[in-house]
Amino acid sequence: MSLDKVLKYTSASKTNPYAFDDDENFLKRDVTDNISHFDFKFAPVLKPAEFAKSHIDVKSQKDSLIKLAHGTTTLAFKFKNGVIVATDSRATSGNVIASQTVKKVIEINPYLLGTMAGGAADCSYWERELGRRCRLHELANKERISVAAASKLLTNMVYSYKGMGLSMGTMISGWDKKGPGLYYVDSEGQRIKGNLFSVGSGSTFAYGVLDTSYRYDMETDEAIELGRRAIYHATHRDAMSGGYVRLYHIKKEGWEFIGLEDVEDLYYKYNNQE
Amino acid sequence: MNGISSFEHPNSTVTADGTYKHTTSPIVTGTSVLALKYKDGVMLTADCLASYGSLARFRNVERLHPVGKNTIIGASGDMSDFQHVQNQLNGLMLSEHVTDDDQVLGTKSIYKYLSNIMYNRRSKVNPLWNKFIVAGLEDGESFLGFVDLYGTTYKSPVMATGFGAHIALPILRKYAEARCDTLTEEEAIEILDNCMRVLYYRDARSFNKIQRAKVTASGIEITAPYSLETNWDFAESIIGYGA
Amino acid sequence: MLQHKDGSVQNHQHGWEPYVDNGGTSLAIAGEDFCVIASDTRQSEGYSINTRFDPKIHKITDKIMLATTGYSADAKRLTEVIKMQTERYFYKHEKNMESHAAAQMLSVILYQKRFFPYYVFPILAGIDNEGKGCVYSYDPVGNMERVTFQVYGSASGMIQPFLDSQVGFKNQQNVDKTRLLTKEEAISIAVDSFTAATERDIYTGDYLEIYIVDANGIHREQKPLKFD
Amino acid sequence: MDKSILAEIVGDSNTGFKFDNALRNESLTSNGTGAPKATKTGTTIVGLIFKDGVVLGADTRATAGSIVADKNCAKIHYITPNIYCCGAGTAADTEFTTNIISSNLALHQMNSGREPRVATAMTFLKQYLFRYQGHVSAALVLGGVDSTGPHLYTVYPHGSTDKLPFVTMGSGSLAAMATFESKFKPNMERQEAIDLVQEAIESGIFNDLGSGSNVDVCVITKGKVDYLRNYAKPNERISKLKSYKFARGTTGILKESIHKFDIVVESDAMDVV
Amino acid sequence: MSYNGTAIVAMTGKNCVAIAADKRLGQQFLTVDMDFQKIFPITKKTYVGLPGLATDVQTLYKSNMYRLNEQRDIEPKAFAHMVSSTLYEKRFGPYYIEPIVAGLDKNNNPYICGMDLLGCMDVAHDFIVAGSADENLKGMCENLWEADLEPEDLFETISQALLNAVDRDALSGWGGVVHIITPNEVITRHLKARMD
Amino acid sequence: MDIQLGLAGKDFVILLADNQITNSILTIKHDEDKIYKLSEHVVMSVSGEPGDSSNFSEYILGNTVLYNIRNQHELSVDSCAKFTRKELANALRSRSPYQVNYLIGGYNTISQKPALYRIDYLASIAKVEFAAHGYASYFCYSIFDRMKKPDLTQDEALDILAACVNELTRRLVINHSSYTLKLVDSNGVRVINGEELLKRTSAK
Repeated sequence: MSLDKVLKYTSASKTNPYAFDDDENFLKRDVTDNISHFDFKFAPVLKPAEFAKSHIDVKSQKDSLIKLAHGTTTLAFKFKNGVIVATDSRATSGNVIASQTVKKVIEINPYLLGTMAGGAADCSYWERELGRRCRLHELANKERISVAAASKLLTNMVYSYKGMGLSMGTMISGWDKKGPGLYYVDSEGQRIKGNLFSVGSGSTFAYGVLDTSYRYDMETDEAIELGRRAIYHATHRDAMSGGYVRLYHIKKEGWEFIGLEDVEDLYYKYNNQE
Repeated sequence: MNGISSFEHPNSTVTADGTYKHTTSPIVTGTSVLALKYKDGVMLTADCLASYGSLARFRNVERLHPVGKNTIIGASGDMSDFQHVQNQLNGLMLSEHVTDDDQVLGTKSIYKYLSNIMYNRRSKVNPLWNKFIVAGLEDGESFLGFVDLYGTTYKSPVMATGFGAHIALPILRKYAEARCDTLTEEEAIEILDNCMRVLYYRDARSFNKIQRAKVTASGIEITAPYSLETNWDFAESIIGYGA
Repeated sequence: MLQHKDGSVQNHQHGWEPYVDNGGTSLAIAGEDFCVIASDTRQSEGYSINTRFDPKIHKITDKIMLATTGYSADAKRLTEVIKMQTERYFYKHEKNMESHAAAQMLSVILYQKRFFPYYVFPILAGIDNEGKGCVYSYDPVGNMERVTFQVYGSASGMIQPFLDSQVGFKNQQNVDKTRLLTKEEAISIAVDSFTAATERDIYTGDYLEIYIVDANGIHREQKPLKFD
Repeated sequence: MDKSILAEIVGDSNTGFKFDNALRNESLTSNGTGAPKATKTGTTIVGLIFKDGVVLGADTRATAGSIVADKNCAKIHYITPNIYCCGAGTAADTEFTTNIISSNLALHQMNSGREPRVATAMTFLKQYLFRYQGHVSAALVLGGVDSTGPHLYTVYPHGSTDKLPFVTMGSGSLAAMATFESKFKPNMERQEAIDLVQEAIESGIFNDLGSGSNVDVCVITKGKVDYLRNYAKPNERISKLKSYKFARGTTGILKESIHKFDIVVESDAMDVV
Repeated sequence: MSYNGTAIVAMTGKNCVAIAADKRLGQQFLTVDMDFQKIFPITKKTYVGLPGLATDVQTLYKSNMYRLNEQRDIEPKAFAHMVSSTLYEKRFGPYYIEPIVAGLDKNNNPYICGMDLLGCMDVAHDFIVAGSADENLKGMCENLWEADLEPEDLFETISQALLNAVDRDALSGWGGVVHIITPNEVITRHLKARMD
Repeated sequence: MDIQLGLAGKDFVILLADNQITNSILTIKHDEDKIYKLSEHVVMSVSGEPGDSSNFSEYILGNTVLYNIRNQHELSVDSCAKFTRKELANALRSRSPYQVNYLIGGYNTISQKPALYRIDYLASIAKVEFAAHGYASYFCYSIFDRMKKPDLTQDEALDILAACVNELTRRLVINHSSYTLKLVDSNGVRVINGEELLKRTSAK
């Protein structure tokens, strides 16, 4: 064995016991220190996107090894007194109800809300990151970020991962200088401004109820009841939605949490009324 | 996104879903390695064959490899990958020697090192196609650890790789696992020889030229290759397939 | 197979799968001021038992345990990463990481491997900074939720509805649904969950490890399950 | 082989398998609706020849995927009074295949007036299985004692057979074979043979996840069969720590109807075997 | 199993048996009907539950029933064997059904029997489960079931097993129905359940 | 993208179907009637594979009419539905299964009750209060659930259908310009002008 070989081995193994490790940086890095440092591990293959997509199922569509929690009905609409945001609380993985108590509204700051549809981890991770950036914006500019800018930040973040299999359909809503704001943002990189959106597997059912009764000049009580009804009817027909209806009302003073209601109770309440 | 291009590898072919075809099947392979703990330490055994498909290609291969003063690695699976690992380990031990700081790498450290090599290679989707048993004695305590091409690890008083995991392990579990503290060397040898005999009867890739190794307080001892007595008398009473 | 080196035979269409499932089941139940974490110790691959004793619950700090299931090598690496980070935190701040911080960190660690995930279903459990029992459950890429009970692994489908019934008091009239279990109840339910799951799930068995985390520290018990 | 005997084995064309759902199921599968999993035996089954006859053994676990479908099923099937057969593979196939062959042998016995030979049963089985080219997934250990002495065969799903002094089959066959290869010897005593079979089955039960629960043993000697169901129970369940009985009224009821019977004493209810 | 979604369970008690099912008819994740019959009476004291593909539920139920022209009640055991043979006949083009037979025989002894889709019978002394929620049901029953439950206790046990099992399965639920068969009467109860 | 809706009210049943026949990106016809009248009190709407739907429907139609002629007696809606299911189930097991979805509605003159059956291409049948097939079901079931009530009147039923059509126009990718509606009650089958329904939607 030649000397340079010996030396080579020495340098490789002495400094680091994880000598063949692409993970080594990951181990060295202090994640508590540096959350903003995006350094995602890709599968070390030629087409990491294909690898990720073939191994990970986010929509109960394929028999992949790794099934992520997903499935949802979420909605948000503007009306004369602000924005109503409502979600269900079920997470499904495959046919299994993984959780009945998911909080699908992310409180980005007191004036901004994000909703979760699609891959739960994708939404919560990126919206948490959005919260951090919104805070930074506030510190840098001495004023709150607008809904438009916040939603644009999120779009830009996820758009850079387009094609990698992220799954996110979210509504960023809030109140800024211009009044109530509502944007739909998804993992394809779309960002749409609008008055009324519903996202998720149960969204068509929610749309059915919403479109039938929605008026911009509703009273607050009416609007809240409409949001509640729309989610409730979606949970009733869509197997991937269920659990609790979670309701928020966004006003000039910021968002207000209206409540959490079990759809089982709602079913028996509504059906006994008739 | 820069992750995509940085992993290109000159000799690889790529499959439909984007995974590389590195060693997607082993070429020259060794079959079972068996190991158990006994009263005085640990004992391993393996045969001396490296097969090339169904061809008994190399019949004088040593698959029990000493590392340092009180550790032995037994390897099954792809032999070239094993030789690569041997090389790595030799390098590691050499660097330890060169450092000359009176520290000696013990069995557990070597096991951890090997486990990390295996897991990290699987994480590159370019596995070393082996199953290893790391055996040794450290601070008077005997040690047996397993690691495979997935980086899966476990410790157990008895273990076996390859075909032995199906045929020898039941015997080891029944006759050695519960009483490895009291097992004498003679008993240990008898159990392992019996297992190797059964494997020779039933594993088509096995060979009746085996080695046995032990690690005790007095160090490593690896026997010269030897053969077991076998009995094929019953074959004479069999006529046809019963048809 | 032999002709593989010159590339002429294509018998491995899908390449090599870098994942295996090593089976087993883990659960955690949070109580008022304690947490019960239990797991079987079988490690298997296919129809073979690798070993009857490979613990899946790991101590992270004096108050937090990590229970895992799925791919054992990933689980062990994940545990190492978390331990390393919590220790680093300890030396930096001269105090142990609190459970909610560790929980959020675990979520981030998992998500950093979003495109090449750890095939692990982790449960982080212990006592929070107020001394209350806490359980955090995750999917493999870091979706996190704080719950009062969770089970993951090969027998999760069997045990989860049982916990819903006995810990969550679901679908029962005339009971106090907010009642929290006593320590003894929680332990019996955990044990019964596993003896029942062992009957029906082939990947769960051998030994049951139970950890009880409370103000007095971490207490461990071990019971035999069935070996078949 | 004589045509009429073949017909006797597999029945005439009106009574065989029906394939009319096959096309539909194929299209369902392509739509993503897979079939439910059939119960498999997983299984360790063994047999050996001893001084006076044959001992057969089996575990009692049936699985559907990774779930135990039946904890105490019987895998040693009756063929004729002097022949029994252990089955591994798809549970329904082992059950019905042995049943059909048992019936055919009964007919054969009536036709020929002689006690069926084990070789005849083996031939019936292999010809039946060969016809279905392995699609009837039954792997069998056939043992019995006839006028020519004890015989032991294995029959593979494709219809090939083997005749040996000791055999094992199923997912636990290697574990069981390890026991046989290290401890079998010719002309064992009865108890010795039973003990060895028990050890082989337990080897499968404890080392192969497809096998489990209890040990069934069947000892066939000249003119006598001892079917020792649950000969050993090495896996008794630990008793529950708590009772999970619910108080009455726990479950919410929306509506109830009660259908009361006029109590009639049935005199000629069907007798079923 | 998973196309339409279903959960059926049968349990034995002291001189009684119970059989329970959910009420959903779905098209994968869309719920189409919440009053779909999955349990059918065969005789006074024998019921059959047909979990599986809805079209096969309806086809199989009919094709079996037409054969019962014997002018007397069939015993549950004989009936189970008949169903089993019917299924095995279609070994190579099976019905996607895993039937459960539950009943009291002529001596009022409980009899329950499950089958796989090929007709392999599983006669149990405790409980039988099938459907898209079968794993959940197995776990529930394995813990909840105990020997010699009185009809009213059996009702609570089987109902709780069913309700909690379907609450973890996206594809079954939307109500439940329980039949408790005793020597003198059959009690049928529709359960209050989650409707999401 | 076929649309098929059905509603059973207090003493009547209404079926609604679109009028469009398409081939790839092309619309071949705008005014096709997809609701067959099986007898004086039974109607059946169909969607599915183009050739299959007309062939199999005509087979059903022919047989029910033949029954009516032979027996001088109408086949009831319940019998029609079960007959259709059986034929579809049998066809499913043949070499050429039909890919068709049905709604069969009618008024049973003996029991004096309306009935609505939903049969899908796998031949699963369910007797329901309201039904939809295809993509429309994802939008309309919640509207049915929301607006249904016991003893629905004809006017209320038309309001519900108007809401459904409104929603489909707003949200479904394909826009249908016209619809066929057929109402069955004790007086027999009556065609409701589709324009009338569209007027209701615009009035809202």
